[in-house]
Amino acid sequence: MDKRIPTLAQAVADIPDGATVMIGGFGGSGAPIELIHALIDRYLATGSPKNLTVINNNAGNGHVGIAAMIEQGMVRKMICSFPRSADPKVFTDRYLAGEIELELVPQGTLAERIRAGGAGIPAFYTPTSYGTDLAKGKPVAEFDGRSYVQERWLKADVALIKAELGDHHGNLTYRMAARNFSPLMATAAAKTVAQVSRAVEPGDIDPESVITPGIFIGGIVEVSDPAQEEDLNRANAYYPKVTA
Amino acid sequence: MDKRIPTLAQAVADIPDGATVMIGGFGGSGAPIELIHALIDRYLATGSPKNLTVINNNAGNGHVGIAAMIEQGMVRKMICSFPRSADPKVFTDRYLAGEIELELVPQGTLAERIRAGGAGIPAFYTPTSYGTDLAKGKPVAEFDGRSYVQERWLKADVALIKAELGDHHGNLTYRMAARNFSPLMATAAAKTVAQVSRAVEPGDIDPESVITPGIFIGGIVEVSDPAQEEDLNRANAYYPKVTA
Amino acid sequence: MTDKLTNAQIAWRAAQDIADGAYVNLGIGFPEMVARFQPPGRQAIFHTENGILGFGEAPEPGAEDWDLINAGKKAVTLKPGTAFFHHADSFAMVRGGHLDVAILGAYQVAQNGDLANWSTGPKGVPAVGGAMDLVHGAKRVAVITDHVTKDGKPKLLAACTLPLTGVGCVTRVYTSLAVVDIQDGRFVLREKLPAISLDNLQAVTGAELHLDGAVGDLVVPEL
Amino acid sequence: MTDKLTNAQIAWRAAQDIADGAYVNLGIGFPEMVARFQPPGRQAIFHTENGILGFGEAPEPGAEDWDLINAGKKAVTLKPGTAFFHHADSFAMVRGGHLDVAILGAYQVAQNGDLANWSTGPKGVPAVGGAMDLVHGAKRVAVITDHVTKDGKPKLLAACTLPLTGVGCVTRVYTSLAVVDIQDGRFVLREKLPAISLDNLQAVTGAELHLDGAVGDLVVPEL
Repeated sequence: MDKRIPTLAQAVADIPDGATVMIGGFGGSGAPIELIHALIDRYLATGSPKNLTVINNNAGNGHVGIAAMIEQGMVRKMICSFPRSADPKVFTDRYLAGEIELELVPQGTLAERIRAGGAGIPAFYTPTSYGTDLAKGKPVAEFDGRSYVQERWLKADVALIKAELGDHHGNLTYRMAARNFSPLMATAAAKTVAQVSRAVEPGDIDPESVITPGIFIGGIVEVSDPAQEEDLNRANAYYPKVTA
Repeated sequence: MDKRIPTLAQAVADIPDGATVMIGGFGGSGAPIELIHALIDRYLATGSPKNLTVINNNAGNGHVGIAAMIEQGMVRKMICSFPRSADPKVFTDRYLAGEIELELVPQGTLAERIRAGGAGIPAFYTPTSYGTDLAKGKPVAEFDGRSYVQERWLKADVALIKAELGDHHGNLTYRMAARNFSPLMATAAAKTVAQVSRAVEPGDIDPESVITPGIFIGGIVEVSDPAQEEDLNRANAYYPKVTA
Repeated sequence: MTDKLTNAQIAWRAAQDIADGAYVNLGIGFPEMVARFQPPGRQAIFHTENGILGFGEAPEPGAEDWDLINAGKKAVTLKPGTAFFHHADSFAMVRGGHLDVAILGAYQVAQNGDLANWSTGPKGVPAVGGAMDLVHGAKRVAVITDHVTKDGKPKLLAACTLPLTGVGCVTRVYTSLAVVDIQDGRFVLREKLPAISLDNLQAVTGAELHLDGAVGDLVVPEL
Repeated sequence: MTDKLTNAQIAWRAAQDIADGAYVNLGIGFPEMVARFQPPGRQAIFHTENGILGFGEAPEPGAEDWDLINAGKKAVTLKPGTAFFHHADSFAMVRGGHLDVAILGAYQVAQNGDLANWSTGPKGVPAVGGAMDLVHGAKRVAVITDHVTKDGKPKLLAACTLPLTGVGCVTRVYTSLAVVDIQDGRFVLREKLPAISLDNLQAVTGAELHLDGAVGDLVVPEL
């Protein structure tokens, strides 16, 4: 069993138009920049994939990663908890122009809905958002005298995530807070592709330290020395690069 | 912050009569034998705690650990998935005599109910047990054309678990498949006490490898070279020891 | 000619349908035997409910580590690429549909895919384990079983009479006499032992066996 | 005499109520300042939604590691005893009631404990983050805020007029003028600046301030 994919282009080759794509990361930490940019390359070359629904905590920053996907017009809808941050100008402009849809989900509910999707739990109850605008239209129920909102699972066609080590079976580790949503998304997508900073042999990762077991992973592609979204944005980077 | 408890006796001193107690382990792997036996010692010395509800995957084996608790008459009710195994004679005899109550829960549902208890999810839907006797009396609902059973969270007053390393903040690692239910139970009990094979300083456990973060742990007690239930049963051990 | 497969032969036959790289859960007891018969060149990854993916065979007697056991509480071994996880993550794999195949034993299987394999009635101590989760989790849920009970009664039935493990969950049954698919609420015969006639097979089956194309010969090695 | 606390002073006052060993989540922005004012001899453990427990202060400029950030996306540092975990486990800590204290900012707080702190109305891009989870998770949910809005309107109200973050969730409010508990659907004044009279405090508060025993002096250091 060898889940290695030789190139970034191959890793994102089979994502269709209209797909729902979970993308790991919280702000820049854990953002699979190289996978996202490979997807943009494919779109620029072929016109696909377009009309994507993207699930991520945020809505991109600056002009790289998810922001660049939005800027290129690949994204129909964002599902996220916090589309407002330091420089989400690309999303903000599109949103205020009515050109992109937004489903706003409380952060813990977003995480739990993704976990539920991966764990075969079609719905659950949470106290979060009870009595607020974000609970409008959702079933509520009382348990032990307290009121809760029913939330549904979230699944995706594809998840694109960033990991640290990945062995050929797809077992993964992450790096510090870059872990965030990625282990959940890996379970909730029909196919998950992980860019890993280092591809290693089975047995090179301590079985006690595996965070995502290989059963959840469709393929890994090695990207050593991956870019950090935060560094790119501090350097005012654009993707694709703006040439003079 | 130092969560070390000096003695096993102190670790189990405040569990009251009638308490619901989650006990880690799957069969013998991960069974916190020394904590259980300390609880039996307390019961034999003081008559407390009694009328306990015990949550564990199984119902004890041989005459040590949970089986010994049942044998001493401390347990009113078991909540478990598999009370039948190689030598659960103690439970079987009591159960068939109508002296102990049993709530039978499918194993995955048991795990998920405990996780839900720890995660503030009062109820969730699962396909497991739909259409079976174990779903009787439970609400059912249809999602996307498939039928599911509503299950409630499980919480406990106390969890007794076995871990491998434990630092003074309560961060824990486990040993191989001894992990099983323990990380879940640690989240779902008002107070969790872990016996650890080695108590270490904060910083001695790689933050990437912490399985149970210290927030879930009330106290740790060091038990180096802990007994394995399986070894005890192969040696026909009894607790307390039967003297000639 | 063989007139009835041994358990090992049933397990062998079931193993032939497991693809290279498949993630597989084998029920406690008889189904565990399937692991022994992986065809050469294929490597399945085995999952056990108590939190291990990718474990290996039983260790030598005396070399057991009782923290490294399977759901049947038997000692197993590590292989390169093993991962440990807790019980909620383990059943997320199951319930979330991430396993390719689950192979279970059965008391009874009905033509609509209902399975009864956890309780023979109200006597004794009931115990269910992970079976009710497994039948709803794997992409393919197969049963391996004798074709009839010890006293010769059919186990493949129009409807189960014992308490159910799951509703409409089984898709293929490997028996001591035949390989039977469950499709659209009917038993469809795929293979049978050459030694048994279709009539005789039908006579020990509790619901109609439908045909959908040719019936193959169920041929297995001596085991 | 001080007639209004600075943000740092409000944060200082809130920090005095955090016990040694408490697990604490501080909201993005102003509430993060509370961490600076832990009383000597006490050590709280800080939680951030994006999966860290027990992190330390900001690193020196230039020494940031952008994989080691807090929920406000600011760089933090490791301390002995830090643990990393994924987002579902992180919000299990929150929703499951495992945090001792969450301290949040507010647009409005109502006398029944309702909080509005995520939306000022339908204009612009809405964003909620983890606030709606945090208000239902911690054993104690406290708010730190100016006593009034920038244009002098009360923020402590009979009922919130802005979209709610949570219903009946706040138990204590630390303002630039006072410390107010929320009990049984009422504001109960615990401390006020010596410089402001009870009447004047009531005049800038949008619901009745009840008394329950003596009102303490709100005394904080120069900051």
